[in-house]
Amino acid sequence: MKYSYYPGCTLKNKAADLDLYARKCAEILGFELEEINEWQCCGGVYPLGSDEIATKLSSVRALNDAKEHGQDLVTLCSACHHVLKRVNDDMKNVSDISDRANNYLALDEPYRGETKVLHFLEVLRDVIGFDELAKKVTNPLTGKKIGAYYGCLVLRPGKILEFDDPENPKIMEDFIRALGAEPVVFPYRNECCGAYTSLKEGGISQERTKLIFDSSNGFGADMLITACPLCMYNLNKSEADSKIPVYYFTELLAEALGAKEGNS
Amino acid sequence: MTKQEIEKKVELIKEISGCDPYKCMKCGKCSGSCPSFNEMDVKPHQFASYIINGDIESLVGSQSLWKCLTCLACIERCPRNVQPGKLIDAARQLVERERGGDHLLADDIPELIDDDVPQQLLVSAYRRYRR
Amino acid sequence: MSMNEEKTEFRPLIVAFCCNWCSYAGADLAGSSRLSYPADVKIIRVPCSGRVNPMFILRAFERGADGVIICGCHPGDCHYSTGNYYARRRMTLLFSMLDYMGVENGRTRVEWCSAAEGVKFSNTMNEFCEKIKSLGKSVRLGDLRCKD
Amino acid sequence: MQRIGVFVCHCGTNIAATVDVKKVVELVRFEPGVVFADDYMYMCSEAGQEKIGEAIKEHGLTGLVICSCSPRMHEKTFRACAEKAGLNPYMVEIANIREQCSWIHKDREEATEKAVILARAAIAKVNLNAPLQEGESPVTKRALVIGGGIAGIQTALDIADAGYQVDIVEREPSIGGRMSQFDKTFPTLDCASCILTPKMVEVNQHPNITLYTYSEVEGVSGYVGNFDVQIRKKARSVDMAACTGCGECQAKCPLGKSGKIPSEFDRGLRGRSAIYMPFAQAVPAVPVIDRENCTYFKTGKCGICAKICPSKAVNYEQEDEIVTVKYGAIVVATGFDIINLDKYGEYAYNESPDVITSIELERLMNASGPTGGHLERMSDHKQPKDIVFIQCVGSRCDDERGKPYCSKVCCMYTAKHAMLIKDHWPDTNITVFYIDVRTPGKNFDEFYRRAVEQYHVNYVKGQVGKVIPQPDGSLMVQAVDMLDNKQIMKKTDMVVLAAAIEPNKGVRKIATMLTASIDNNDFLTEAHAKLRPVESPTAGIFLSGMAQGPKDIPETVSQAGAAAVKVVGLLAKDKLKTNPCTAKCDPMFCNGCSTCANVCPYGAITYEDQLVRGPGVNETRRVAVVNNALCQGCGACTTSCPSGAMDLQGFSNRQITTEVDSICR
Repeated sequence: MKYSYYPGCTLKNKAADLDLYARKCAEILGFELEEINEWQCCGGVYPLGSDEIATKLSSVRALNDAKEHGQDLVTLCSACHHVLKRVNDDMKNVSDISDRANNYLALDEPYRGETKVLHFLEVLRDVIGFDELAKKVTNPLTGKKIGAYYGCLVLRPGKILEFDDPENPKIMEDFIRALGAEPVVFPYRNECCGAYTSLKEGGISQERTKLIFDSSNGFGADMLITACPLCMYNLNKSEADSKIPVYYFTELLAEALGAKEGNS
Repeated sequence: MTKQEIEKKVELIKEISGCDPYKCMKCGKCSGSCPSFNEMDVKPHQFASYIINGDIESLVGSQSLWKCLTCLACIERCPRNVQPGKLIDAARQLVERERGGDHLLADDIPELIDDDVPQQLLVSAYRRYRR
Repeated sequence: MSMNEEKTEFRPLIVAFCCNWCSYAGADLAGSSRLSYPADVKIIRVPCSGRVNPMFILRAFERGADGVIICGCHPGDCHYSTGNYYARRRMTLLFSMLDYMGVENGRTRVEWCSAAEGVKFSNTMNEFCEKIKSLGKSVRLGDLRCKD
Repeated sequence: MQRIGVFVCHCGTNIAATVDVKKVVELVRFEPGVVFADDYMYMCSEAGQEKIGEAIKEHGLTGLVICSCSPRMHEKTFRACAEKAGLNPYMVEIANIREQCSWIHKDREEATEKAVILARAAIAKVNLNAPLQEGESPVTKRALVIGGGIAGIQTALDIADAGYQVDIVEREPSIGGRMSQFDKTFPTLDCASCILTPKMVEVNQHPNITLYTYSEVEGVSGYVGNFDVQIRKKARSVDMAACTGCGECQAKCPLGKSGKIPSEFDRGLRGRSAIYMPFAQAVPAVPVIDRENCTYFKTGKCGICAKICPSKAVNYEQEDEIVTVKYGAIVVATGFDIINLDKYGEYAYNESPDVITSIELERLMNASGPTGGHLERMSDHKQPKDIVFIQCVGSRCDDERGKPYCSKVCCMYTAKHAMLIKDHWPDTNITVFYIDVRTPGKNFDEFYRRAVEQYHVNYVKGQVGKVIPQPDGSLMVQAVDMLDNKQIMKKTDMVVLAAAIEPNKGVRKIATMLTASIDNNDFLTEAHAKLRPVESPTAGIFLSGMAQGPKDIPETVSQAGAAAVKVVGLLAKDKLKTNPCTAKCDPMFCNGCSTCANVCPYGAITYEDQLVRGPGVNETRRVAVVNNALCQGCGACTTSCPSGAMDLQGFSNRQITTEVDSICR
């Protein structure tokens, strides 16, 4: 199975781990991530304004590239996943945006949201299956109590992303279970980490991440996993007493699949 | 602002957001959900009223524009589909389109970052704070 | 017809067949809720959408109608159990034949509307009128039986 | 040629404000057949009707066109008026110039023009009307009530007391419905079972009432006065006649103590046995075996209940039985449930056992409930010291998670719950998060104020954003106080959700069987929202209780009585007048192809050999014959008839065609 792959800017840089482990694991699990040509940054945030076009074009190009290859498009970063899925929804269902974007891009064949966008976790759940994944685990993470920190972008808006129940998700918990560890459900797993405000005002994210750590730690988690480089950054910068280690979910996946050795 | 200017801006906010402030039943679920509530001067449940009453000046001058985390919790939970997060984002865009975006200057950035800052944070902040 | 026809706005002639139980009641509810739609729509009450004989629709297009809409109960909710299913199948065939004859598909429509859906009724009629306005005047069907 | 009188109603200003009534009169006066035209302030008033009567006599009118409100409103009135003056009632046509003209248009010229066109169409139609005679059909003097909650019980009792036979079909093993789950009722705080149980017993003992519990309506055919209903009596696996209701079997069922089967009656707060009565006061006091969970039915082993039953009533071989019963009228009293809260993850209902719904709270406060009436947290069985109530969970929503309507009863029952808790455990701290407090009703607002003034219940205006379970077992409620403009983080022990009510799941299927109309929310539609609130538009179908819309117990009981009176009014008649607008076959054109009989939903068409005589025809052949008593006048046959032999009286091909012509003139 071959997928078009959109790594996004952060995964080429600060979140190189997220990317590297994902590729390795994909190989073990029997699918290939084919990086699309000359992808451009998705912008990190989906422009909420319904009249915004220019800021959506880079995503459309990536989506169209996948369409031309006849492949589903896989992403890893929460933000890329969020932006790509929402732009794809616009292209499919909002004729005004779709028409204007197509007019501007003048593609050989207009793009109308044909590509299916999948988060890496969705590939694990819906294509591979967590039961199958569990069978491939050679180094089960037995005894580890792991909290899944979803954040906002990967879940909301639930209607468009269709990733999981935005108020009570379980995909990452099932993932943790498949790796042989014990998931710790905590109520702040879908609460915001402070997002981009940490650039100018660290206070908000300090407050938010403290709540997240207090809650996850309080419910007995030894560590958190995330899919979002920005969440990772904000959580790592936290000065909370209750702080516990945070990993990209792919790193733990690689560990469980025995693919971690030999890297950094 | 003249009456016409206000009306024009009200229309623009409705257009940019694609939301209907009249659908708001003032239940407060947005404010009950908002992680940035305490930072905001105009609270999420008030956004719709400010637009309906044409108090655009206060809204676009409000700190709330820059305090919204765009976590989409209010959008997800709003029982009336008013989506306050979209309304405040529309107000923010209105300001940025007019002023060209001066809430984050490129010159300020080196001061603000450390070695670990992911690109995602920079592009997101840039998108949020500037046109 | 007015003398300066080109200056006046095109006012389509639209015939709506409404079943007595659901859609006619829906139209009444639209009325009592004061939900307006263009006066171009004239409603004919029939007991059931299954009562609408294709001849009625042909007749309307023969006499200058620009659009015909048939409204019935939602599938499964027909007062007579099955009338709307017959109507749906019959109209699918008729509309495709009408299209062939030059009465475009947009000019004919079947819509389900319950007695509680005043809003839907009014919205449907507004949309349908807009559609017919955008299509302009319809061709007039001729009755060949009257020709040599 | 008809002699037609046209009467244009002003309806006060309802019509006259937008339609130039005088102009309509002037413009229709010279239509073919019209010999008289006039207008009047209120045509439906006694004076208006007299005016019509006089005109009929004075001008020898043979047909009437009334330009007024919808025929669904006053067609009956004007037909009666015509009949009184000696005119066949079916010579009346209504032009709907109110609901379909004056009320929806603003431009006076445009509305007047349309009113004239509608009047012309009606005039053209009346020109082709023919006098029709109503037939008669007999009435089966027995009523069916679907649903055995308080609505169904009250309806059945009222019908039975009037001297008519009535059957109740109830899906559950016992009648009693939702009300039997409640602890107390507002606004008088009567104990629910104290006022309900006697009624349940009365139903059981009433000579005119037959109970079909653990039964479902399977099929309905026929029409008003003559319904044939198939009822599936699900196998109880217990012989009703032999069982004494001693309860030994449930006590000994090995699954009873396991807690593996959640009790529906206790909303899953405790388990029940596989052979069970839902609750102690069940009527009938005969258990059923839940075959899906019973070990005997799953594995063939166990069989303890049969062994220990002192009266040998347990019968594993019993099978479902289908009975067909004739009824004259049917009442739908299928009741309600609360919405599923799976989609409301932010309230942690599925995560925390201490977040409960109000029905669960009723069970927790009920002396016969899982805790014996002692209020405790399901997680640690401690008594909560602080309780938060969240209103409007899923009510008044414009999204797919909730319902667009107000559930109507939550404000009152929450005040009730708060007061009862405060009354038992005065040091409990209670906070109610509300959007609006809605308490219209006799002694209702006083009741709510008592909760605030006497019991010091803390009402906070603002919806809760999230319920956050805490590691220490408490719950953090994140909400807003909109009047204080502050976000609140409130630590509490228990959260009670006022989940939106919705019609019972099975109602859509039943409505379809009855051809009774149903709205977008699956509430049954009434024939007229104001004037016929307990009748379905489908003749012979009546509505009682929550199936029609959200309402409290006093309202339900009133509506149940109203529905019963309507049923009794119907059953009291020996014969019903039938709709004369039936199909009619012209043997001249009929070739007996059977197409019409195949589409007729009522089996009203049969075939017989008839001598057909006409120009160039003189033969005996097979032709269609319509049974007027069975025909309901849908017209399906007319449209399917390939030769045009079948026509519908009152809505004939020529009549509808002439309406089309006159609209397209």
